[in-house]
Amino acid sequence: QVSSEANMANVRLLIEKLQENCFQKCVPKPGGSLSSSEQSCATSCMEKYMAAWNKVNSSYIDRLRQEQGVQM
Amino acid sequence: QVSSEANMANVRLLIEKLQENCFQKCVPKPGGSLSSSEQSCATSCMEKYMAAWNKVNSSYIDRLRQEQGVQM
Amino acid sequence: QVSSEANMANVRLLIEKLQENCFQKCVPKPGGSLSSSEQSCATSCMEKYMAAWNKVNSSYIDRLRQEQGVQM
Amino acid sequence: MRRAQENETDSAATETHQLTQVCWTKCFTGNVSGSKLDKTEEGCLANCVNRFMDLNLLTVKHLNSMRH
Amino acid sequence: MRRAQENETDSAATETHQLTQVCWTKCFTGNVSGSKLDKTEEGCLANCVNRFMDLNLLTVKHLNSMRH
Amino acid sequence: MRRAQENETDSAATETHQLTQVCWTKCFTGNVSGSKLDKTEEGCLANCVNRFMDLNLLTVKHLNSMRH
Repeated sequence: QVSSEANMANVRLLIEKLQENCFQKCVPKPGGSLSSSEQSCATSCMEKYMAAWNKVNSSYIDRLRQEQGVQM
Repeated sequence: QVSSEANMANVRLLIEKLQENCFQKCVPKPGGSLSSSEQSCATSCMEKYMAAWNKVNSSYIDRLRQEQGVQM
Repeated sequence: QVSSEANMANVRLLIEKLQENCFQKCVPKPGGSLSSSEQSCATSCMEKYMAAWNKVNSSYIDRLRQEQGVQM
Repeated sequence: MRRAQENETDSAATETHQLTQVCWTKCFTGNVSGSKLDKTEEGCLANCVNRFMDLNLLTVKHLNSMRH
Repeated sequence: MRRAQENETDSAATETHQLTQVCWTKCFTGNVSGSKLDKTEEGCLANCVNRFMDLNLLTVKHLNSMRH
Repeated sequence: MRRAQENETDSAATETHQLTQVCWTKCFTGNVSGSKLDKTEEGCLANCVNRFMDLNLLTVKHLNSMRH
């Protein structure tokens, strides 16, 4: 259960950071509504950010294991 | 009382962020003293930052109420 | 003991921030290995960052004492 | 009712610090002068908050659609 | 063994948030398009993580050498 | 007396992390080389700390004047 709470916290933090980064990137000048190009940028961006998180996570774990000399 | 402690914490955090942002904006190259133009930039900046905080806060609360379908 | 724990936490935080700032400055485009110029930039950077921390710390303490009117 | 409103305001204040930082960077790019917000700055801040929240809704919707 | 692996993953996740932020800024400088990582982006992220950790090792080594 | 000084140093250290970040960005804009601070860097850091604290005093003074 602790593990699943930690997981929830992780997902929440991931979403929070994804929103900040994608707002930064896709909405340079906030107008009266979210334009369709801003929307498509935002959906691309959130999928990329999640994929980046996964890639960074697996690279990090691989590296830790390598440093510890553990063979997979 | 809890509410007023929360309020104090808010005011403290607001002042902290205001100082960081206004130092960033108004003192690009720190010299031997705070020049008069840096001082007048800083007082403008702090009033603007507080006004911005209030505007963001009220826009945020309005939006939350709108999403919850509550009529004022 | 409390003091030495606080000290450990400080050192850990200093190293963490030093790594982030020096990675930012010295590895603009991460390649397949850390080049020798990136390595020498990084060792300069970490020594400078620690020296900067010490200088900022002593300037800050001097100023606090000055404001409190305490003569050393 | 009174309490609920107070709590809303408290947690809103926490969120407001983050949003003010984000929108300050977007809406105050040049020199600051004067002590009041002008119309452009006010409009920019309101748009910034609302587009940020549009993007949050879009995120939730998109994440849900990816599960199916 | 199972537990150890879980803990590793949990603390790794915390570190991953920071590293993702650092490497996102380095590897996604232009417009984003498409929903999958392309080869360049994947390579950049892996390099970013590994060079960051090289730098961490270098730091520890250098700090130790300064003590003597 | 001894204790008071220790506590001052501890809380100063916390503030120092933030200030170092702010002043690092202002005073080290180009490439870094050499391992010691040069005179320009030292002066910039001292000025940065002191102007930051001038601005803090100004803020408190200005906020108080706005209440009346």
